[in-house]
Amino acid sequence: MVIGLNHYLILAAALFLTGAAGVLARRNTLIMLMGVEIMLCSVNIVFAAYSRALGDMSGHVFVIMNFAIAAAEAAIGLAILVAIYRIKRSVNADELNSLKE
Amino acid sequence: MEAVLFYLFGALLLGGAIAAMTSRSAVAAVVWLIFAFVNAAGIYALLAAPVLAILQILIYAGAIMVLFLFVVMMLQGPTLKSELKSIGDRKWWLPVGAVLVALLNWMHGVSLEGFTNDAPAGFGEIKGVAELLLNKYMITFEMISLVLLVAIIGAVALASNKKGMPW
Amino acid sequence: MVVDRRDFSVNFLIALLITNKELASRKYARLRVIYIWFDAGEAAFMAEQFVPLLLVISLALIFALLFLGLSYWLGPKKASKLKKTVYECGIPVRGGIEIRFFIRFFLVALLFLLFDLEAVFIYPWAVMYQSMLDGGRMIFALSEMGVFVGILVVGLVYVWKKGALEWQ
Amino acid sequence: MTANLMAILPYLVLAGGALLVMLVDSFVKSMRKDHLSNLSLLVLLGSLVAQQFTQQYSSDLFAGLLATSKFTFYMNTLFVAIALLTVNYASSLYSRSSSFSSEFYPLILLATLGMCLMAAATDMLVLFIAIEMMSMAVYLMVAGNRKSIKSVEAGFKYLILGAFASAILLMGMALLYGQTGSTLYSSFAAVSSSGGLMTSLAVGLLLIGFGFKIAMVPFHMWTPDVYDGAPSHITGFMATGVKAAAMAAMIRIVWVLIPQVSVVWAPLIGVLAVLTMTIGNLVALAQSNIKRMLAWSSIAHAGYLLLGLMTLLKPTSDSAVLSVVADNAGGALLFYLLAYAVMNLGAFGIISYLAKNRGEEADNIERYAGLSRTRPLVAASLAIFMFSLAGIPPTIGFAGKFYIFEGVVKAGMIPLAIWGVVNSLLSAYYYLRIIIVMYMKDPEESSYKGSSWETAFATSVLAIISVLLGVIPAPIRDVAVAAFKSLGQSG
Repeated sequence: MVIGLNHYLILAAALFLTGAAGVLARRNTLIMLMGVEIMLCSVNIVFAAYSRALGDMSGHVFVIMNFAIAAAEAAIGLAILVAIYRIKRSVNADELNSLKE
Repeated sequence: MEAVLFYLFGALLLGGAIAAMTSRSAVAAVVWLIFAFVNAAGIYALLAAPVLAILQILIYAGAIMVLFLFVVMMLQGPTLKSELKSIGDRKWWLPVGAVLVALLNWMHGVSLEGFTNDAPAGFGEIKGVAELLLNKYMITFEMISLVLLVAIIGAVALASNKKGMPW
Repeated sequence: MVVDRRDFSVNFLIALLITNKELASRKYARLRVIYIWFDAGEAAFMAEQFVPLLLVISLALIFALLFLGLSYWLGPKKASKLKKTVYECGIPVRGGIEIRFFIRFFLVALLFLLFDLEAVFIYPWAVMYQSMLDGGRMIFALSEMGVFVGILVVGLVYVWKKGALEWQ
Repeated sequence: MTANLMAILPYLVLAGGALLVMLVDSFVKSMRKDHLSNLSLLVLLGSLVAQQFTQQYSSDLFAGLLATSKFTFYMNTLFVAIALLTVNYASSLYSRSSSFSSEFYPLILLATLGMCLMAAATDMLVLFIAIEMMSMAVYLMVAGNRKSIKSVEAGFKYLILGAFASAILLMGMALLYGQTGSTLYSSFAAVSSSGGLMTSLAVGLLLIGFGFKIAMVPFHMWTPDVYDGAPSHITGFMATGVKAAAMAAMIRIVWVLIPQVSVVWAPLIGVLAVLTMTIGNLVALAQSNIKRMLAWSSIAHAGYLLLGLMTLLKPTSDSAVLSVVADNAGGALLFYLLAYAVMNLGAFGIISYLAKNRGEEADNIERYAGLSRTRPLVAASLAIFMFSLAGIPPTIGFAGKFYIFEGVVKAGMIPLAIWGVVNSLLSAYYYLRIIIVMYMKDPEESSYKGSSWETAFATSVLAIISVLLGVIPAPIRDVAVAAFKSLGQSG
């Protein structure tokens, strides 16, 4: 029972799909944002795993940058959600329909 | 030992993520996600990346998810009424399932062997990250502060309570 | 079976329980099995410095679950209508369970998150600073961090002057 | 180090300018907010001037993380010009509107910086941070009118799908990093000739990620809603700037990975190009909202761009003769980005000009009735832009399409070229409908009337440019070819 690169890649792929499914299928905008966070987390695992396999640390730098970007993205997303809520009193994606014809 | 830890952390991480994505209540989703991200830190530790493990807990579990929890509490009750009946669109589960099946199929032929190399000495330590970040990737180091600046402007633009705004 | 003293993680576990001499005796054969099991993947296992941490966490978890389970199992359970209500300082509960925060808290939390990230990037710089000084690159090190912090200071000034930090 | 800093002077001007605008906004209290827009215009002009002076420093910078060349010079000039026009539109819009948002100015400067860095990046990490810098600023600009539910909703929609696309793009980058062991583009060449399944997957994910940004079918779902919800001047910025930046980054990355892309993905790109232009044009036929119509038309134009990209992939299999074809195809692609920017910015400028104040957009096509009588100059400009978008000579749109289709024919893909031309004819119907409404119908009480001369002036200049470059496109086209050539031989 030795753990190698492909184990991590498969874990990351499953995680990525979980996050993607959440973004696509859920109607709760907050959970959709969380889905994006899961996807980014899975990418980070891929970077870390390759970094370990290659013995090269630039993957780690990439991951740290991703942390910052994920945080900034979450911050902006939540700020926009709060702005929506102030007008509409709802964060349900089905009720965000002012753009339909 | 490593295998045990990998399967433990991996299962908890994946389980936490799935639980978060399928829970009806947003509060529960946040708590599950915090749980999942703590386990992701364990995965980083297994990958000989202690710095990432610490930062994962510090940033994701500590800051981002707390902000999420904050907004969840601020914006709504535990559950959306429309999601009581079924969580989400059924039609999306199909393509995701198809990709999953393709992945499993591909996994079938994949060799599951260990890492062929040992990590070099000093791998994953803060010193190495700092070396790269401040020398080779110097320009991205400055760029990221501009990205944070954009987010700060956004926070002020969207969330500050300018005069005349109720609540 | 010889106990490898170099292995910190295993010794940590054993030191909690017994001495090496005892381990060698037949009486503790079962512990040896645990030891061998720990040893199996050790060659490829890079992060052994985390094992003590893991042990502490799992001990905490086991004890917490143990006592929770015990109190659930042993404690008397008599449900009544009053008991099922939410406890709110003894006053009858009013309104829903959603808690509404004032928007100011959100803005502060948002800004905290963003400025918190700054610290993440300052930390590697602090680690590198001494070796950069030794390499005669002080100006470089200082200007690099100066620009980084300077940009975010402009952000802080902006936030401040825009009145986002005012609490009225 | 000094040479490095000198070479990125235009970028430094933009970054410093954004900080300066923020400081001025913090400390200078003034009733009229013109000073911010004037300062932003000054910063953008400064960046343009700095471009001119730093061409001599063309090289790889910062250990290969950035590369400036004629290509970045061309693209940066385009981005900065787009930003200049957008600031112009915004300042006249804000000066007559009650609610004013000063956050727009630093955001557009930072978004422009992100675009410029996207074109200059030769490293995946730099590219990703640049994309995020641009995208986040644009999300916020779209949601900028926070009292209008449409604007905020569009902002969220764009954010969630943009973040989704970024995650996919990032996954592609991670896999590519794993295959090459480096984040530098220059290391891709080694793997791209011998790449296996994993590299193909990585490239596919990258294409999906970029496909979202340029609104490629089937990743176009967000486009109509977001373009409709955003304030018009920002829609113009998105439609032209974001698309051009994503295309520039895509050209750069694809150009290094050509063997890999062309073997596995080129046929698929061809199919997607056809689908993109056809669906875009067909749905645009049915729109009664001009912003939604232009959104679908922008999807169709993404299809033409993909067609150009496709020709780029085809001919590199052998000799030098074919590489000339590639240069011309690449030049055509860059020229098309410029042409698209000119005509689309003009059209959105006029929509923004006709809006009474923020939040109330001039988007109903019926209410353009009789514009030729109330505002003859504006109506004439809009007519020129519509002719140009439809690709009718002698306009810049025609020249752009001509070069693209010429490349397609030369690469031996004649059915694709024919299909492109058929699509252009199809699109003429909905573009010309607006001209008919403007010129054939009488003005009504509800018809739009604009009021600011700055925007009218800027759009007339754009109209003149689009005719002028339509008549003599060759000089600019040569510049575009030279710019493309400066990317060097593909791996």
